[in-house]
Amino acid sequence: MLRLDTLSRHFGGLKVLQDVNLEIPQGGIFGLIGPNGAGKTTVFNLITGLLPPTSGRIEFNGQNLAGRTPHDITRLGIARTFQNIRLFKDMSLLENVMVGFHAQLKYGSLGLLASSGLFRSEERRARARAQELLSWVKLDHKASDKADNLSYGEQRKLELARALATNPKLLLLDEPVAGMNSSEKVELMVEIRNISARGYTIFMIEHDMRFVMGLCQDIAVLNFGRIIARGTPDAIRNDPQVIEAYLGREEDEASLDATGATA
Amino acid sequence: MDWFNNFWSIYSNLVLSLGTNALLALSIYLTLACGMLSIANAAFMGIGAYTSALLTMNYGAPFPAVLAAGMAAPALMAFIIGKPTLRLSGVYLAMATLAFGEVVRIALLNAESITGGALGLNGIPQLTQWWHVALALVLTLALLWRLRRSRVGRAFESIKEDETAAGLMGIDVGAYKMLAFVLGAAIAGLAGALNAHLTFFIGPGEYGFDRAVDILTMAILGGISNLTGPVIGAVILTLLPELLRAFKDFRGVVNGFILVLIVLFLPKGIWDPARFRQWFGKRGGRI
Amino acid sequence: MLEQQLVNALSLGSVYALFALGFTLIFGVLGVINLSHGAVYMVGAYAAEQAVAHLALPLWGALLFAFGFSGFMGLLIDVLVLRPLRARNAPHLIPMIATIGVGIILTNGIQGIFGAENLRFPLGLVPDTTLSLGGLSLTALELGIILLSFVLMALLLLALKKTQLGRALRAIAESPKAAYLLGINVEGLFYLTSFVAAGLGGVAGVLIGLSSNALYPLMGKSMLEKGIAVIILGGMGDIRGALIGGLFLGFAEVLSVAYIGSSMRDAVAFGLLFLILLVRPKGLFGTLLERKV
Amino acid sequence: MSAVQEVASAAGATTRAPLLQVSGLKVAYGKIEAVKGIDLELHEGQITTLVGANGAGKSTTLLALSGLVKKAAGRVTFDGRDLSKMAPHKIVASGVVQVAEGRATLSTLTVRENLELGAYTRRDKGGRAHDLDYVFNLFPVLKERAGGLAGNLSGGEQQMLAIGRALMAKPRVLLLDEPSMGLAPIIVQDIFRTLREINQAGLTIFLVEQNVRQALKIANRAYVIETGSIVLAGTGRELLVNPRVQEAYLGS
Amino acid sequence: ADIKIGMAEALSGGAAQYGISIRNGFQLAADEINAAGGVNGDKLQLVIEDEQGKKEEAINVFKKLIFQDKVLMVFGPTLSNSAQAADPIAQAAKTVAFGTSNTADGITSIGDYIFRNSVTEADVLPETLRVAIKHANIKKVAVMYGNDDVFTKSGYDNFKKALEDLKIPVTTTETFAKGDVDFKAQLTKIKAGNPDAIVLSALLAEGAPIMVQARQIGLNVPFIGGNGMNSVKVFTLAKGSSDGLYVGSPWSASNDSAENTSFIKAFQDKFKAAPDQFAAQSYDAMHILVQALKQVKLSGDLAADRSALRNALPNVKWTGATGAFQFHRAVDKAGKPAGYDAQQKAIVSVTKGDKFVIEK
Ligand SMILES: Nc1ncnc2c1ncn2[C@@H]1O[C@H](COP(=O)(O)OP(=O)(O)OP(=O)(O)O)[C@@H](O)[C@H]1O
Ligand SMILES: Nc1ncnc2c1ncn2[C@@H]1O[C@H](COP(=O)(O)OP(=O)(O)OP(=O)(O)O)[C@@H](O)[C@H]1O
Ligand SMILES: [Mg+2]
Ligand SMILES: [Mg+2]
Repeated sequence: MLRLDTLSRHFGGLKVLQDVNLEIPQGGIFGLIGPNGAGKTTVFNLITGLLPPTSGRIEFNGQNLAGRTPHDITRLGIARTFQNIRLFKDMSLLENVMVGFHAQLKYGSLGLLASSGLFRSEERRARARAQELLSWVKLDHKASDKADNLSYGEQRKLELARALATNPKLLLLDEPVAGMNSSEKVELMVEIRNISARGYTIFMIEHDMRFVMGLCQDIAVLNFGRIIARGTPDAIRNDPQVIEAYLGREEDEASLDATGATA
Repeated sequence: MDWFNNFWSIYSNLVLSLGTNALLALSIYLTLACGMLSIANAAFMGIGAYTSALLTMNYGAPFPAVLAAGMAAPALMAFIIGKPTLRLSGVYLAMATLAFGEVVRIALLNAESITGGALGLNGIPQLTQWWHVALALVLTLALLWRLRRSRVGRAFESIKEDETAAGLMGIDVGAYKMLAFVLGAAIAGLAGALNAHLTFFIGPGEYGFDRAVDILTMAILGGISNLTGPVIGAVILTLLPELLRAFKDFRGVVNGFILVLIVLFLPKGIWDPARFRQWFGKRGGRI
Repeated sequence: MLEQQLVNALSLGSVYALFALGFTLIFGVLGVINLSHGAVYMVGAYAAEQAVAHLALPLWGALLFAFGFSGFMGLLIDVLVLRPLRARNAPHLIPMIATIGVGIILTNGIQGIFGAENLRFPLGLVPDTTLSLGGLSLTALELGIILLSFVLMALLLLALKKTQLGRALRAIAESPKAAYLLGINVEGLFYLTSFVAAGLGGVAGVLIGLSSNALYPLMGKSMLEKGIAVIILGGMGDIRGALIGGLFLGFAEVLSVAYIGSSMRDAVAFGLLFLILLVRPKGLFGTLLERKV
Repeated sequence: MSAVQEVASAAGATTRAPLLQVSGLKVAYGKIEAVKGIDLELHEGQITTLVGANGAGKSTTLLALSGLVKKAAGRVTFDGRDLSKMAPHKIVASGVVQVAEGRATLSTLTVRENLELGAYTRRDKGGRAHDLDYVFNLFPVLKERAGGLAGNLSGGEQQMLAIGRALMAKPRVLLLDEPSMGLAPIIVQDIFRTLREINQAGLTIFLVEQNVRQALKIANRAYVIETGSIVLAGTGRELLVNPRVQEAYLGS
Repeated sequence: ADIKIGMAEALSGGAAQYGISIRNGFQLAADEINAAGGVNGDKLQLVIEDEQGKKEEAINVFKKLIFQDKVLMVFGPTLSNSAQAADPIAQAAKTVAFGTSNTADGITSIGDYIFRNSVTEADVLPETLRVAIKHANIKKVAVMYGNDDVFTKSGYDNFKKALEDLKIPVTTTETFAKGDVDFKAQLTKIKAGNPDAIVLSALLAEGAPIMVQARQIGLNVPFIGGNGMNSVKVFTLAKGSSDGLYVGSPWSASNDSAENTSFIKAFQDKFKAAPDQFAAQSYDAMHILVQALKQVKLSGDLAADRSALRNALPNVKWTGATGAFQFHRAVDKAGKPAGYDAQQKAIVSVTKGDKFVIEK
């Protein structure tokens, strides 16, 4: 579905991504992990057109994404959430989600002046769908609150609902459970499984190993801008390179007189 | 009816200025609603005013056509400069549009053979009737009201809040910004055309920095969270100097004080529904 | 003639830079486009004129007096107008509108007290010597303005870059909340900035008033317009930008008078400004740091 | 473990007066009461943690301690002094320093400048240089990027910077709002280890965490907050095995 | 009964400097006339309104004065631009609008109720130039004017025409804008052209510094100024550099006619400041009005009184602070008779040692 082909991105002298090759098949949940600063978010920025790659190409369902604008790419069926939440803070939860329906409303920019029948029915439909999405993430009771007044974790859920509203085929999640506690994570895990079961392909970045390993069939590890491992959760968990660079050693855990909360 | 005739003969101009000023405030509201601090509206007003006045004076064109041209010319201009300009954000956009306004003003000053330079255009026929202004205002309000409640309005608002995120919602950010800019220019041009045919005279000095700031002040002071705000702001800013005539030499000082006090005590603008709800709804804990 | 025009440009550019320094400082730290800066500049000039007339102060005394008086005025504006708006979390254009109101009060107040007529500083407050060097002429005052704007810029720049206070100001500029958490006395530094910025405005008022010989209530108005252009051109809130922007505008104006025609002067200057913004959307020195996604 | 701590963890609370005490704290955002009259105690040299669901009011509590949101009611005393009405910068100067949620790093300043600003309230130059080395040792990546703009750091790097910067203030009490958020597991381990280290060196820590298991594990004392009220308190270990906590926060 | 006279001048804003001066002239004259018993036993009552130098305000104020205050006639507004906007209101209401400071072309072509006693530079400049040329031996000149202001721009238009008529070559024409403080660029360029004089259409705020800066760069040629420079304030503002400025105008501070001397003294006593041309013109305008009023039998029917006044005004002949005055008829765009302009003789004077010295 998505193919990154020898993708590189440099910032000045900083080589953030180097020759990344990655293929994500349709369906399922795919994970990308790696140390802080490895370049994971940058991968998402390249896919969604926010940054142009220094070299290499990105293909989505056979189409080259080079030179496309972010809104174009969204319309092709890619949606994302942000690591440092970017909601429309002064808008209500409902409006936030309704913005996501933008491209699906069938009345034109100026045509809306003329006909009111189509306008009304389309708006009504969008509103109902938005309510539904909010109830998926259990925020429907706050639908008319301002997004800014949500706590951190609630904001993450709203962002997820908003992304779903664009009707994506591929959903990119940048650390969806950061700032949630374990039981909330479990809840969201169920939710994401449901979403995936509805036919969305999911590609997520996450540092919470319990979450990633619990959800993803397939995980890639990025380190210093290069893919250093790829495989099933079990394979990744036991990859010495990944342990060295990312997971940390068991002894470290032991020295914390604990049994690894994150693993 | 007598008192009305009397009232009208004294205040007709003032009332009609309320209308044209409200149009101007709405024109900048449109760009502000999209997160753009564009203050080219004074210049667009000028382009509309000159275009229409010249058409009337030199070609005797029919008034509706004149008004249409007064909207089209600035809209076209906005379209041309919009592409490169709208990439700018915040105060930089403000400055670029201000610079554009200066260039327009100086062009009007220098194109003496057409515009009369600093002496302006005199003897413009007074064609604007009260119902022209009223109709223009009502139509503009209806248009903007409809836009607000639609996907276009939501697109504007989301762009204002976060352009990047808006783009990733499938919104063509550039196109919508352009739409707001061009539409704003057309409304400002309409106000200019109506005003030109009301006051017999137009000159380049009217469309400079002061006017740009005035327009912005009307919108912000009134409040830009909805359509009522700019209209109220325009009404207050236009009426205030008249109401304060009694203060004679200290009129300006009092006027300034009132401005500051309004801003201090109503920091979201005069028309702030959230505050109204707070006042009239149940009162919760203090902040 | 070219050499003389270059000297003229340097001098005019320094005038703009001098005005813009305080203006950009207050934007840089408080994030407010202070549209009363032109009025504060005017008030500084009037205050010094009165002080000179009544107390027979020498030039340096007049400058200090203007600095103190305008600074105090700026402090007052901050305490009475800007601080309450900060406390209420007013949206960012609101303080700007408030400063428009303050500007109206100040200009009309001064007109009410001193009338609308032109005033001037007494002859002899500055030595009216004209230095001439190989056919180039420059007055002592102009030289003073040039030197002062460079020195002030360097001092401010040094203070902001190298001192803990400067870092604190930059921290506030970016995020008052983070600054609070670092133990920075944010309100205190806001006051300090307002004081210094307005004080610099007052000093500019005196020096420019001395060189133009005409003080009147609206003298700050066109300077304010130029000032806005200068600080945006330089990059909002950037101290170097104020100088470079000022010089740029000075050179653009003088050279367009010299080679294109004075009636096109402002069109050329603003047209160039427009073009530069298209190429460098954050001004010449604006930090092009994009918000991370 | 220090002697003091042993006593503390054994008894759940010391007999000594708490270093920082919160009583009856209420905070409201407009009509919404986010914190509804809570009592907390932080004891010298201990790690105290506050856990709770999203939106429970944890961050609000911390902001109130630092004086960044207005308290509707309640008292905060620190080492005998009343912080309730103190200005935020005075609170920092008195030794209560916070690492805020969402990494309030100053992106237009360099990494080094950020760290130097951490020491803003301090006057001892030599100590500052020493602490800078200490922070660079703790987080070597910061040393590598010292001259670069903080805004260009990755999320995790910024979190390290935020903690490092707070340490530069030489705090007596460190308030941390979800320090492990968005960090790689290896770094999370590092951070928790670091927290224990600096705690063992005598620093009192108040930790707000979503990573409940880890937090309870290293905490001497813990509180659970739900919709603005404290519903449980006890030692870290007690809460770790509390069935209610296990069900609600540990997802087991 | 009192006779209500409306006065709409710019008392605040950018033109306040002139508006206030004008108001003072009116007040002085009205006070004198009232003290002397008024007009045919009726006192003059001034209704003073601030029009801020803005055209919309001028319209509002005119309407208020004419329809609400029901004044007999209106003086003002200050700026020509405002007059272009407001005078049609007066014309339509068949009420006299009498400008004392509107110099732009075409104002009196608005209609037959529009009067002014402000001399347009078209009338005085040829004389000024002639005298200056004779006295200072001028062969070629440079021109400098403010191009964004109606006063200075229309002054320039007249200078230009006069220079063409006199066949004086112009080395260069330079402009500046309101609020400029530094004119060295233009002056340097002018200096390079080596003119024998500089023709300057400026107001004092810019005109005075222009003179000072010209001297600073060693440009010591005479200046030939328009109305805007005709003020003793030039001796303060351009102190030390004010010599050699030729101005031509019906009014001169140094004109020692009895009328002018008593005007200057009375003004000085009342306002503690020296009058300028704006004050002299408004002072005279009030007297001109009174001459006409003396011929009118006020009936109490406002419309009739207004048109009676209109019919009486053109015949007034008066000698005041600005010398001998009479109206002459202006024509509108189509060439048909319209309002009335001033017809006066210019006095040309030159500054020397902080004084205007009359040259003839
Ligand atoms: N716009 C930019 N300019 C300069 N450097 C950048 C920019 N964006 C990212 N970087 C650098 O690229 C590297 C990778 O950043 P990225 O945000 O992709 O990391 P990440 O893998 O998402 O890390 P984390 O897990 O901490 O979020 C970092 O070192 C960062 O400093
Ligand atoms: N500025 C604000 N205005 C209005 N309500 C707010 C504001 N900030 C927070 N709230 C509300 O107050 C409550 C507590 O928020 P707080 O941020 O303290 O929660 P939290 O426990 O830190 O949650 P999280 O774990 O998600 O960060 C939430 O319901 C939130 O919606
Ligand atoms: Mg990331
Ligand atoms: Mg929180």
